Amino acid sequence: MADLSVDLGFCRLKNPLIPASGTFGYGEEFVPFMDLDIIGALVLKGIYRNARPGNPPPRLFETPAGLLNSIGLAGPGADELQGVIRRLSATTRTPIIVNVCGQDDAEFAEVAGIFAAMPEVAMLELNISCPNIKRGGACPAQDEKHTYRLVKRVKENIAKPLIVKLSPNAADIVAVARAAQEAGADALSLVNTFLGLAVDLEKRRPVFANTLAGLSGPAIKPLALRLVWEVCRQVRIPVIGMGGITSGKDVLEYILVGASAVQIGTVNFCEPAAAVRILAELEKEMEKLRLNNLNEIKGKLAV
Amino acid sequence: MADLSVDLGFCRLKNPLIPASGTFGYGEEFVPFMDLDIIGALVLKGIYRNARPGNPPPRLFETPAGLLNSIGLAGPGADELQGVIRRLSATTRTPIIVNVCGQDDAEFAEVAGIFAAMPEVAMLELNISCPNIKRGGACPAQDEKHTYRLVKRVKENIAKPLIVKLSPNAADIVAVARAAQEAGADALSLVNTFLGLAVDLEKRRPVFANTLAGLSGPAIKPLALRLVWEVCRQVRIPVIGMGGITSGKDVLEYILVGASAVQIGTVNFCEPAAAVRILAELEKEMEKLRLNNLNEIKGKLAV
Amino acid sequence: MHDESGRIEETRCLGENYYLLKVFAPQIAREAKPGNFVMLRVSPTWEPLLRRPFGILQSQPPHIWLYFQVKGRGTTLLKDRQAGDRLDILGPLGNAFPELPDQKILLIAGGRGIVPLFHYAKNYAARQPLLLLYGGRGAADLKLLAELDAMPLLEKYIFSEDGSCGEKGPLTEGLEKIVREQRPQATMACGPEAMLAALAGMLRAKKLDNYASLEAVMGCGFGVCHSCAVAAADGRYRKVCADGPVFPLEEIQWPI
Amino acid sequence: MHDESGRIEETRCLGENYYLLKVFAPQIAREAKPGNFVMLRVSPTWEPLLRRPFGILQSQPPHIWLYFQVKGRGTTLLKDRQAGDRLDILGPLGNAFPELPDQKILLIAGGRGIVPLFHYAKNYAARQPLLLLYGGRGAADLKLLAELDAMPLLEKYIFSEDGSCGEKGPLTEGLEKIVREQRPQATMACGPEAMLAALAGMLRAKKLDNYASLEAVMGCGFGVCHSCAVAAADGRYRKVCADGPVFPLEEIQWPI
Ligand SMILES: Cc1cc2nc3c(=O)[nH]c(=O)nc-3n(C[C@H](O)[C@H](O)[C@H](O)COP(=O)(O)OP(=O)(O)OC[C@H]3O[C@@H](n4cnc5c(N)ncnc54)[C@H](O)[C@@H]3O)c2cc1C
Ligand SMILES: Cc1cc2nc3c(=O)[nH]c(=O)nc-3n(C[C@H](O)[C@H](O)[C@H](O)COP(=O)(O)OP(=O)(O)OC[C@H]3O[C@@H](n4cnc5c(N)ncnc54)[C@H](O)[C@@H]3O)c2cc1C
Ligand SMILES: Cc1cc2nc3c(=O)[nH]c(=O)nc-3n(C[C@H](O)[C@H](O)[C@H](O)COP(=O)(O)O)c2cc1C
Ligand SMILES: Cc1cc2nc3c(=O)[nH]c(=O)nc-3n(C[C@H](O)[C@H](O)[C@H](O)COP(=O)(O)O)c2cc1C
Ligand code: FES
Ligand code: FES
Repeated sequence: MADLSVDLGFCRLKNPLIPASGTFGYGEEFVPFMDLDIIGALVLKGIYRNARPGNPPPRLFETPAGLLNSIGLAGPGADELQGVIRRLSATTRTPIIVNVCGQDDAEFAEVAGIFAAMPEVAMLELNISCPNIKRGGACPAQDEKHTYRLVKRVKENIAKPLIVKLSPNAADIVAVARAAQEAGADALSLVNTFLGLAVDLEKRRPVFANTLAGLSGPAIKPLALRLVWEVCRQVRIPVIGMGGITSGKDVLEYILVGASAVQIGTVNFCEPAAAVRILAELEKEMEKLRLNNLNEIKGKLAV
Repeated sequence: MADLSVDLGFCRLKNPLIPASGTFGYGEEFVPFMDLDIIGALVLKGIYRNARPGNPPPRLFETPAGLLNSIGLAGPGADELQGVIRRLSATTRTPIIVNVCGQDDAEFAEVAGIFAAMPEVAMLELNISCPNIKRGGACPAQDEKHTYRLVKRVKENIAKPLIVKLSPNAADIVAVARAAQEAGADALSLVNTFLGLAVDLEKRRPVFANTLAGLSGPAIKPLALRLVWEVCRQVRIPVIGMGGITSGKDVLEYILVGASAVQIGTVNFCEPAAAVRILAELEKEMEKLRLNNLNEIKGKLAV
Repeated sequence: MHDESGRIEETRCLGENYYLLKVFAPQIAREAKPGNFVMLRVSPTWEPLLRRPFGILQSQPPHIWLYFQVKGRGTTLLKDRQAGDRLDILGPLGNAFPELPDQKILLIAGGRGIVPLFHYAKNYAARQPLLLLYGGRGAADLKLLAELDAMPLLEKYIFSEDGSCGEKGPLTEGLEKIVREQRPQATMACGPEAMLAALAGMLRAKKLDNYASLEAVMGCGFGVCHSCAVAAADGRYRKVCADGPVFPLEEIQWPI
Repeated sequence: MHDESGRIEETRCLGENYYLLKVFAPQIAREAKPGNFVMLRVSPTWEPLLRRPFGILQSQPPHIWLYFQVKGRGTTLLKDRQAGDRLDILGPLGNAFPELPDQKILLIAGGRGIVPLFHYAKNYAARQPLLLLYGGRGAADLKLLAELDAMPLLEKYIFSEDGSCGEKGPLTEGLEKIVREQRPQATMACGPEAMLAALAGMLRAKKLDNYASLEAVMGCGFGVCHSCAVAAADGRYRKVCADGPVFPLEEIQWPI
């Protein structure tokens, strides 16, 4: 059997498959469908300092092979999440990644500090790329200067490995990636959702109160794969690729363009045991391609 | 029956439905499937001064609800196309739009001049947004200064109405739209295809010789609709919207966000009589919404 | 909760836009309770992407029955599927209507809202007094009457807005009188939002236990996507899929 | 050329990955010629987006028969469709193998490449001398032998790479001898690229009329998308869908 483990530099994962933030709840919801120990790591739903109600419904809109969401990071606050994490870490040895959010730089730093201090948390993912908070979809990851400043501030405050999650809606995602790297990010993850619009013909209004929403799912895969490839070529730190992954082949494609690991998002809604199927497919596909380990293909795209 | 006609300022079309460049051949191919007189106008496949072989195959790759293409504008040169246009204009009264291409500004201007001189041609569409010519997908529409210079030069040379076709791959599409408007464009059309990547796991190479390719089809609709909305809010000239349209409802959505007319692309491959079905759906949908004409809804999105 | 690979055994059109589906799904059938729902993958392709939620009309292991109205893309694809087709089906999901074995209960169903109440009646009509108030726009919305006739319901009150079946008018017109004359101890309702909101208003003053099964846009059906939020009377959101779909009528902020 | 709303009348698995489909499509059936193909919409959804090209195995108006091998996503969906399902089908498309009524012709089929040649044999075997050279990896690739036995073919030569059926080896091993002994005036071939390229090499020196039916990635099937380009010997591209799929063997730049 092939060796599925991957190296993120600061830690090794038993395999590259990581359920993405906001699509895997707090892990516990998936216990009826899988053994949480089988996945490489898992990212919890994004967390702010305080509980948030989220955006008014509707919050989801289906598009062809895609999904627009404007959840607005509904959920409990950091205090409550700590309890959830302790419970979760008692049920699985899979590394837990906390997706850190903030309405301003200070909140990002504070929330990061809280979870960096928890021994149950393996690493943090800094969500500077959520399009559903500010009107017009603005987020720190659209601006390389803001990204640099924010990542530096957060990083100075913590000892835990920090993944910085990038937005596909930046004018120049490579510049933002470099800024995060220079500021001390240990790894990058991309992409968050693409800004899209859905309208209601009868009401003559946007479907979402926030007007724009974030597109995810199979529809975005060719776009996300391109962005991951471009970033991988330009940075030295590990990259976690995502966007529309639904199969073992998709996982290998992201690794071929240079990703060290991947996240799976929307597919978890369609198929709660998606991770189990995708892992099995990944093994079969590696066998077909006669790969003994993922390093043999990582970043080997010949252009 | 509702009035489907639309006003582009410089001319009126009997309805807003226009098959998009590169997806409708030279019109004649669709005669077995429909009466060409029913559509509002039609755009011919992009044309250079001289015949081009196009990119080496494969040239198409299917993605979830989308299509990556790297055709590379295969086709005859401007001389041969003139004959085709004369034949076509003898068989239909539908306005003919020529999609003008060029490898440099001079070629754009020369080709525009040739077709502006033809009485059979109603207007020109300046294709400054094809991602399949230069490596990396670069095109004039990624840069507002280049767009301004090029549009001005072309426009100075011709008397025909000029539509400028924009790229979704620009860092700031609104800035490019404004540049085209300032340079004298009579209308804008958007979007051309989104840059995407497909890879071949066995060969460990990109699927396409040109590495990147252009994504079109239903998958891109929410992204394209957003860009059309943003541009419509910031320009005074008419906008022709496109990207993933497959239904009469889709047409109305583009008009609701501000488009004066629309183009349908990829759907013509899947369903050669798509235009007939979409027009029928458009009428039915207008009836359902009690619209007497399209002006009643054009640009009426309340945000 | 199972993600079961079921099989369509029978699909029957009950006139106009209503369809009945008999599905082989032994694990789900065994556990399904009245009020639970399932999420179906209407097509084996990635478009449409999301599963669609449907109530369970009845369950006789190894089968469950679904009853649905064609609304849009997903239900159109579903109606065209044939006996023998595989059907991915996730369930049973959500909570159930409470079992109140000793009480006299009024079931209130608007149109396809009959689904979970049919299930309730099927399971409990033999053991306790159940009344049914069932309304729709016309006879086409009230297709399950024959099957309901076969159940030992204490009483049935039928309303249709066009008068084509039962009394003419919205079912809310019958409510006051039924409650006054029959003195049920609880009501259980499912139907359009407007109907539920009206019920909430009318039942507020009465001393009854009232429950309603809600609908919402659902991305996952098992509590992770936060798309099915409904505003509760306490000003906070509930998840229809995980906290519901059945709620005490008073818990919800009406009109939603 | 019609975009016909056809109907699947029968679907039959011929072992392993091969399927036979009988489709009601009267307009296309009436016009179909050996060599023509159709483009099928394998699912009523937008994913998969593109139609898939398939040859026509035989045509008996109002029906056509298709014969396909499961390769990927589209053919997997197609094999699961059932009798009674609607099937959008565009055709007949492309050119046909030439009719050469007075000639002795050698048909050369590799695996599923049998499809257009089966059609040719079915239509013309009764009126002129036809030879068939048919090869595959094993018996599983040569499923139509029984049906071919029923045709008045002058001679059949069967090869399989694993020796499970007919002679062991690639069909190209039989070519020299057949041509020498039978002296056909023309050959018509369909099969994998490598096989066609090998044939082109072997037949170059012989004074025969050689034709081959090609495959290519097809976006539209009727000449508008330019995706099906194949390099010709003159250094220019041809469209397989509109200029072909049948080409004089010498017109193509081998190996493609
Ligand atoms: C818990 C629950 C149980 C349900 N049980 C049944 C049932 O037993 N029988 C039945 O016929 N229907 C039931 N529904 C409604 C059913 O899920 C929707 O009609 C169906 O999802 C529509 O899918 P579509 O693709 O055909 O429509 P779409 O094309 O997605 O939409 C068509 C229209 O329906 C609306 N719509 C879409 N999804 C929903 C939804 N989840 N709730 C309300 N409106 C929606 C859309 O806004 C749109 O106006 C239930 C819904 C929920 C949440
Ligand atoms: C004119 C023509 C006639 C054909 N006739 C038949 C026939 O009668 N019976 C039959 O079984 N097949 C036939 N084919 C091939 C058939 O179209 C493909 O096998 C089918 O489209 C694969 O679809 P898929 O979605 O299952 O595979 P995909 O998932 O799309 O791809 C699976 C694999 O098949 C390859 N592939 C995809 N499309 C083609 C293609 N058009 N040509 C060659 N390889 C392809 C892909 O590169 C990939 O490796 C014909 C092809 C053409 C062009
Ligand atoms: C409903 C929903 C909620 C999400 N919430 C978060 C979040 O809290 N934090 C975050 O960083 N990303 C969030 N995302 C983005 C995903 O983690 C992921 O980046 C994106 O969906 C692309 O991957 P996919 O195409 O596999 O879904 C969310 C996505 C969806 C669909
Ligand atoms: C195969 C193909 C060829 C195209 N060729 C051209 C072209 O020659 N000129 C051009 O301006 N746009 C070209 N386009 C872009 C389309 O005109 C259109 O902008 C794009 O496909 C988005 O619309 P759609 O999603 O409806 O397809 C082409 C698109 C495709 C798929
Ligand atoms: S439907 Fe996903 S949380 Fe309720
Ligand atoms: S398949 Fe489109 S041109 Fe041949």
